[in-house]
Amino acid sequence: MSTSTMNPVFDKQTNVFLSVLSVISVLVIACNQLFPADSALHIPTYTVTLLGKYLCYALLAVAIDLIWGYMGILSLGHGAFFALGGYAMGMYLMRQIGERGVYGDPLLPDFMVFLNWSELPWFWHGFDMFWFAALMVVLVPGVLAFVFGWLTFRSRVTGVYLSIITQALTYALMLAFYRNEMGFGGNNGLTDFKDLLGFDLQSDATRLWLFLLSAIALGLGYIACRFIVASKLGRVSLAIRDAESRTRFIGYKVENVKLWVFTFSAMLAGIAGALYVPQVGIINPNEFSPLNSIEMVVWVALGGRATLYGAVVGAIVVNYAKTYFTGALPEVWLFALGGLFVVTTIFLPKGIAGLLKKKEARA
Amino acid sequence: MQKMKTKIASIAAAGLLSLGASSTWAADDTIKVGILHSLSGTMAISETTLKDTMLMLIEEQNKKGGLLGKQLEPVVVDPASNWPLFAEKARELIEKEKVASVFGCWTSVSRKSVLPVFEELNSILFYPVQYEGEESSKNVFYTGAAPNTQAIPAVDYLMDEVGVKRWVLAGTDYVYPRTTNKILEAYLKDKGVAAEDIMINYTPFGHSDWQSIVSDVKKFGSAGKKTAVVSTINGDANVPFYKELGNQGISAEDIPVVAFSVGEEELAGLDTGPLVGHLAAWNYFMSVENDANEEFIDAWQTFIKDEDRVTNDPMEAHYIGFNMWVKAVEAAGTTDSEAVQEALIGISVPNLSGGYSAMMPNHHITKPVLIGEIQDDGQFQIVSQTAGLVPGDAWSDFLPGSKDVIADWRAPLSCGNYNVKTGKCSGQNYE
Amino acid sequence: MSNVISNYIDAVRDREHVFDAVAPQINPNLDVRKGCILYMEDVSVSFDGFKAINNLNLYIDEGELRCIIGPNGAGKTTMMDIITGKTTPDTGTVYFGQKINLLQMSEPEIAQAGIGRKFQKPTVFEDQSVFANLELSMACDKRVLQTLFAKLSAEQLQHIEETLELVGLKDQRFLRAGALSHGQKQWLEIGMLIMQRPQLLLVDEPVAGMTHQEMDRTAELLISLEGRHSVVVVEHDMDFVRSIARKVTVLHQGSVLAEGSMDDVQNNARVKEVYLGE
Amino acid sequence: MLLMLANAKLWAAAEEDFARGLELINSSKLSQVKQGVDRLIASSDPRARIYLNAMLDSNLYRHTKEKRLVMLVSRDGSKVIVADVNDASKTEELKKRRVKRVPINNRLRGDIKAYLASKDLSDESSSVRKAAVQRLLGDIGELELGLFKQRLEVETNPDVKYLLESGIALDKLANGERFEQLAAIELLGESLEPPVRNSLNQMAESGPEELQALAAKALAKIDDKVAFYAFLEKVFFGLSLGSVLVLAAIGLAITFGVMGCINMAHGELIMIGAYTTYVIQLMMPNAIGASLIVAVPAAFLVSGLVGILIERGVIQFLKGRPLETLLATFGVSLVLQQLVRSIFSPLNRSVETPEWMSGALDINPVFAITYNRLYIIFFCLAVFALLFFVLRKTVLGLQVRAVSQNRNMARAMGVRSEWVDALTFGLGSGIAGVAGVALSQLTNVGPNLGQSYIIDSFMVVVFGGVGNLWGTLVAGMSLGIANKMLEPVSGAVLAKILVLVFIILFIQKRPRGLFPQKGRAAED
Repeated sequence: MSTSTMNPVFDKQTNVFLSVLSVISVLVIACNQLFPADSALHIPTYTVTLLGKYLCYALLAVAIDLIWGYMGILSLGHGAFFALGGYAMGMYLMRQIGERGVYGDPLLPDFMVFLNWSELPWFWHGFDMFWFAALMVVLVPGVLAFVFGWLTFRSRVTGVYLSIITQALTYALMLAFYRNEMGFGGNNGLTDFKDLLGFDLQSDATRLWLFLLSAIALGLGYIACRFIVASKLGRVSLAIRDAESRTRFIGYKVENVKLWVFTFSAMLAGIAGALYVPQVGIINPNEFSPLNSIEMVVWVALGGRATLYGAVVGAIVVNYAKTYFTGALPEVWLFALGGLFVVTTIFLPKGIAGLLKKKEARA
Repeated sequence: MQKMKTKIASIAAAGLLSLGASSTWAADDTIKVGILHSLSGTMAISETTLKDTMLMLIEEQNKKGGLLGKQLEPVVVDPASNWPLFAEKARELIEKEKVASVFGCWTSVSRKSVLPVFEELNSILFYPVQYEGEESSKNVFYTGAAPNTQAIPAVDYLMDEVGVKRWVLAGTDYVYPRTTNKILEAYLKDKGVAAEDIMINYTPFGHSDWQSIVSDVKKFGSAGKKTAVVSTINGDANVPFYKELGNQGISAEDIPVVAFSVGEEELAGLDTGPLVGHLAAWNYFMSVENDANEEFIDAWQTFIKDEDRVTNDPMEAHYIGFNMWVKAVEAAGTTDSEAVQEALIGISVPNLSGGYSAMMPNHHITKPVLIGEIQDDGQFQIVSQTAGLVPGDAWSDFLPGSKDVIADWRAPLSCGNYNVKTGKCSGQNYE
Repeated sequence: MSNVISNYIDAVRDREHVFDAVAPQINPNLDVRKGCILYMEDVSVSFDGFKAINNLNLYIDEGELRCIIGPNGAGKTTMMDIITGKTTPDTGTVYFGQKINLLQMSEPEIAQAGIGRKFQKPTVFEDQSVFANLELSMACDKRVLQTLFAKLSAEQLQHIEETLELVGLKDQRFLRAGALSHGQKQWLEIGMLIMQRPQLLLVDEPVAGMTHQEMDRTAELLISLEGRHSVVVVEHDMDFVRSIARKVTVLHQGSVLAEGSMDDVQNNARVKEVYLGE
Repeated sequence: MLLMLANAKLWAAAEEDFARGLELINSSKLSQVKQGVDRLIASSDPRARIYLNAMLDSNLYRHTKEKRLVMLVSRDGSKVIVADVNDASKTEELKKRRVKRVPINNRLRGDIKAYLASKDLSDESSSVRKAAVQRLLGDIGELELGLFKQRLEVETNPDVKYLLESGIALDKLANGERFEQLAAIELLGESLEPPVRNSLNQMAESGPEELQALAAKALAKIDDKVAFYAFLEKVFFGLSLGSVLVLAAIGLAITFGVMGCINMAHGELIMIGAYTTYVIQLMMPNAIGASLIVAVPAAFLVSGLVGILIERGVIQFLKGRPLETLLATFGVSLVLQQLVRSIFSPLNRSVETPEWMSGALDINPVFAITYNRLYIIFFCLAVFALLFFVLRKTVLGLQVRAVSQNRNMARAMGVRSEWVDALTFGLGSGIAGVAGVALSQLTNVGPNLGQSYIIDSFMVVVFGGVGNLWGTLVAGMSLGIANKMLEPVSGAVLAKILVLVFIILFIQKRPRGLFPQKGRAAED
C-alpha cells in the first residue's frame, strides 16, 4: 500500500539472515555433539569458540553499520565501547575467581596483590554480582556515548572532525587503561578467568552455551537494529545521512536523533564486548587501539554499508581471512589483508552485499 | 528465495567444515613443534628473530636425525602482536595441529593470554624472555631470566663495584617494570638506601619524547652522589631515550644506565656511539668467548645468510629450552605432554656461556648472570659475571604478597604457588 | 498530468473547500493581531568583515505573497538563513508574529513553529522514495521515541495522497527521489513544504531549471497559497516575479533598496542603476 | 747536579712506566689493562695521550697474532683497515677476527678522562679549558687544587678564570678559615655549577651556624636562576616536541586540508622517508654529515613518488568520498608496512647521527640546548616557510588552491585538475618523507615508525583547522608546549591524556578548529 508498510521489520534479507544464523547455530552444535571426534563432520569446540568470537564481532559490526551506514556517523572509536563492555564483564569474571587466584586473596585480584594494593578500588565494588555487571555492560558504554554524543552532536561536529575526535576518545582511553594506577590491570589487562555464573569457562558445555548466546545476541541485536531501520526513525536517520541541514529545516532535532541512536549502538557494542571476553579469555587495553576501531569500520565497508547483513558478512569474512592467513601465510598475510581493503573500496564501493544484490538483479 | 536460503546454508556449512577439519590428516611420521611468535605488528621487531632461531634449531636437529627416529616439523603461525589472537593461535596449534610442544611468546600479556589454554589442554610452552616472575605454571617452562637472575645481580654490581648511591628506576608502564621496580625498591631499602635517593618514573609504550625525563635524571644525578639509572624501558622507547641521554651530555661515566631489555639485537638498530659504556645485564652475551658460542653464532649467521647478524639472550634461552625438550623427550621416550613435563625437571644441558643450565622444580632454570658494557660496535664488554649459576626464583622474596609462596612441581607437592604459611595451593587451572 | 494539477489548483483556489493537506497548522503561540507575521528590525550580519546583511528592516504581512529580488550577493539567501535559524545575526531582532523570538530558537524549533523553507538548490532526500520524502516532512510529533514508534494514521495517509496529487507526483510515489527530473524535484520540495503545513513559507528560486509551462503552474500554486499562508519568494526570473508579485522588495548590499509594486520598483532610478544594469 | 740526577732518575722512571704501561694494555684482561693505564698516566708522557685517546674512542686494537697495538681506521664487511699507532699513514688490511679491541670499562674511561682533563687545562682553546675545569670541579683534591692555582696565574679568559676561582673557593669553603669561607660563599653565589650548589647545600644544612643563613641565601639566589632556566628549558622542550608534531602533520595538512583526502598511509610515508635516510647513509658510509643533507631531497622524492603512485593507483578513484579514502589508505598502510618488513627485515635500522647534530649548546651549567632538537626546530620552520611560499607564490600553488576551492571552475579555466591532484598529493607525501629524515634522528627507524605519529598528526591538523597551514603550525607548537608544561606535574601518560581530552572539548567549542575555513563552501 505505502512504502512504510513496504518496509517491514522482517523483510526478505532479514528472514534469510535469521534462518541462516539459526541453521548454522544448530548445525554447529549438532556437529559438535553428535559426531565423534574423529569423524570428518565433527566440529571441534575450538572452532565453535572461534565462531562465537566472530559472532561477537558481527554484532559489533551491526552496531557500527547502524550509525555509519544509516546515519552517516563514522565512528573511529567504537572499539572503545566494545572494550568497555568487555572490561565490565572481565571485572565480574575477575571477582568470580575469588580465593582461587595465585595469591589466594579472597577480595583482591592477583595483579592488585602483587602491586601492593591494600584494598579494592571503589569502582570494583558491585562487580561480584552478575546483575550489576550485566547492567554495567550496557550502562558504561551507554553513558559514555551519551555524554560524548551530547557534547558533540549539540555542537554540530560532523564528518571528518567527528571521526577524528572519536579516535581521540578511544586513544585517550587506551592510554588511560594502560596505566597501572588506573586499577584495571594495565597492559596485562584481565585474564585467567575461571567461571561465569558458576559454570566452568573451560568446559565444552559452557563454550557451546556462550556460542549460542552470541548467536542469540546477534539475532536479537539484528532485529532491534532492523526495527529502528524500518521505522520512521530509520528514515529520519537516512535523511540525516543524506541531507542533515534539510532534516533540521523540516523540524527534526537532528542532535537528539543522533544521540539516541549513537547511544543505542554503543550499548550494542558493549554487549558484543561482554560476550567476547569470556570466549577469548582476556581483555586488555589494546582493544582500545584506534587501529582496531578502523579495522572494524573496514569490516562494515567490506560487507556493504546500510544493509546490516552486509556488516555481519564483512566481519566474518575479514576475521576468517585473518584466522586463515595468519596460519597459512604468516609472512605475507598483511599484504593480502591490506590489498583486500584497497580492492574492495575501489572496486566494490557497496561491498559484498552490493555484489550479491547485483547478482540477484541479474538473475 | 528458498533456493537462495539452502544455497547460503550449504556454502556456510562447507566453510565450517573446512574451518574445523582441515588437518585431522596430520602425517604420523613427524613430530610437530609449534612456533608462536608475532611476525607482524609491534612485537615483530623482537619476535621474528626467535621464530628464525627455532627454525634453525629444528633444522639442525633434523640433520642430526630428528627425534625418536622421526623428523621434526615446525608449525609457524602469526599471532600478530594481538593478545587474544595469541590464545586463539595457541589453541589452533595444540588442538588442530596437535603439536608436541610450543616455543613462543615475548610479552607477559601474551603469556598470560595463552596460559589458560596450555593449562586446559595440558600442553607445553617454552617461554624464552626475561619476565617479572610471580608465576609458575605446570605447563610453562621459563627459560628466560626472573628478576633475581637479572635485576638483583645488576644492582649488586652497581652498588659494590661502581659505588652507586642514588638510583633512578625508569621503566615503561607495564607489569614487568612495575614488578621489577617494586622488587628493586624493596631490595635497595633493605640495603639502606634512603627513599629520597630513589626516583621512580614510568612512561607509556613507545614513548619518544624523553627531553623532560632525561633532564630530570640529570638534575637528580647532580646532587653529588654517584647516580645510576636502572632501566626497564621496553623495546622501541629505548632508542630515543639513549639518543636524548647522549645529546644532553650524560655519559656512562657520569650516570651509567643499566638496562634489562637492551641486547645485541636492539643495539644493531641504533647508533651506538652515544651509548658506549652503558650497561646491560643478561644471562648471555654474543661476546662470550667459548667454542659452543662460536659454533652457535656461525650456525646462525649461515642459516640467516647474513654474517653481520647478531645473537642475543632470548635466542640462547630458546637454544637451552629446545635442547632441554629434546633431551626430555628422549628420556621419556615419547612426546606425551605429561611424561615430558615430568622428565624436564632436573634435565641439564650446556648453555652458551660456558656451563650447564638445569631445569628446576619450579620450572625456571639456572643461569649465570653477566653484566656487560656497550661498545661502539654494538657488542658488550663483559665486566662482571656471577661466580656460580643463579637459580631462577618464581616468587620474589622482596614482595609482601609472594614472600611465603614457593613452587615445586615434583610430587608430592606438585604446586606452582604453595603458601608455606597457610599450607594452601591456590590458583591452579588444571585438574 | 498537467490536467490533474490544474484541477487541483482550481480546487485549492476554491477557498470554501477545506483542504486539510494544505491548510496551515495554527501555532497557538503565534500572535498576528497586528496583521504582521514577520518582523526583521535593524538586522546586521558580517562574515570576515564583509557585511552580508546591513541594517535590514523587513515586515511581512499575514497572508501576503512577497517577492524579493536583488543582484547576486545582495543578501537574499543570508536573510533566509537568519529567519530559519541557520545564521545568527550580529545585531537586530527577528520576530515571528508579536511574541515568538526566532533568534532564540534552533532550526527545528523554528520549523515546528510554522516556518517552512525551500532551498535554492532543490534538496530532497535522494535515497528515499517520493512518498517517504513527504512522510518525513509531515507535520507531526517529531521527537525521537514518537518517531521510532510512529504509525501512519488514515488521515495522515490521505494528506500525503493529496499532496502527491497536488504536486503531480502520484505516479512517481515509489520512485527514488534522486531519480526525479530537476523540475520534479522542485515540485517535490514544494510538496514537502506543504506537508509541513507552515504559516510562513520561504521559497528560494522555485522555478530555476523549469520549463515555461512548469513555471506557470508553479506561479499558480504559489498564488493559490496566498491568503491563508504568508509566502516569501526569492527569484531571479523577472517574468515569473511579474506574474505573481503583489509587492516586491529589492535588496542591495544587505539592506532594502526599494519596496512597492513591480512597476514602482522597476521605475525606481536607484534600482535601475544597481540592478537592472542601466 | 743533584737536581739533574734526580730529574734523570725521574725521567728514567717515567720512561719505564710508559714502556711497561704499553706492554700491559696489550692484553685482553681488563685488570691488566687497568694497571697499564695507571702506569701510562703516572708516566705523564705526552705520547701516552695518543694511546689513551684511542682507547677512549674505542679505536685501539690488538693484533692477536703479532701481539702489537694498532689503530682502527675503518671497517669494511669482514675486513678492517688498521694503521700504525704512531704513523697514521702506515695502513694495512686485516681480517676482522685477526684484531681484538683493547678492553675498557667505565671506570677506566673516567680515569682517562680525568687525566686528559688535567692536561687540557693548558689547552689553547678556551672552551676545552672550560670543559676541563668543569670536569675537575666535581672532585677537587690536592692535585687539582695545585693545577688550578697554577693555571689561574696565566689564565686570561674571564669565564675560565671564574671557574678556576670557584674551584679554589670550593676548597676554601670546605677547609678554609672563617673569613675565607665567607668570601667563598660570596663568590660562589654567582655560580650555577652543580658541585657548587651541592657544597652550598651541605653548608646550609650542616655547616657552622653563622654560615648557614648566608649559604642558604646564596643558594636561594642560585635556585631562583635555576628555576628560571628550568622554565626556559620547558619552553624549549615544548617547542621541539611541537616542531616534531608540525613536521609530521604538515604533509597531512596538505593532503587532508587541500584535497580532503584522509590519508592513513601518511605515517608510512614518513617511515619511507626515514628508511631513505638509512639507505643514503649506507651509500655514503664515509660522509655521514653530508648524507643527511642529501637525504632531505632524496626522501622528498622517494616519498613523493610513492605518494603520487598512491594517488594515481587508489585515491583518484575515490574522488568526493573522503571517508572511503580513509579505508583504502588504511589498506595501503598495512601493505607498505609489510613491504618494509620484507625488504629491510622487521628489525630497527640504525641511522647514525652526524657529528654536527650531536651534543648540546651549553648556555650555562643548568641550561643546555641539544643541537639535534635545535636544528629540527629550524628545519621545521624552514619547511613550513618553503611550503608556504610554494602554495602562495608559485603557479602550482595557485592551481592547487584553485582546484581545492572549485574543482569544476578550475577545470573550465584550463587547469589540469588530475595533474594538480597528483602533484598536491606528491607534495604532501614528499613533506612527510622530509619529516621522516628528521625523525630518523630522534627515534627508531622501523616498520612501526609511522603508526606512532599518525594519530598525533590528525589531532594537530584537526585542532588547527583543516586546510589552514598556519593552524597546523600554531596547533602543533601549542600542543607541544602544553604537553611539556603538564608533564612534570602529571607524568607523561596523563599529560597526553589531558591534551587529548582538551582537544575533544575544544572541538565542541570550535567544531572547525583554531582557524576554521570560512565562507559558504566550507558549510557543506
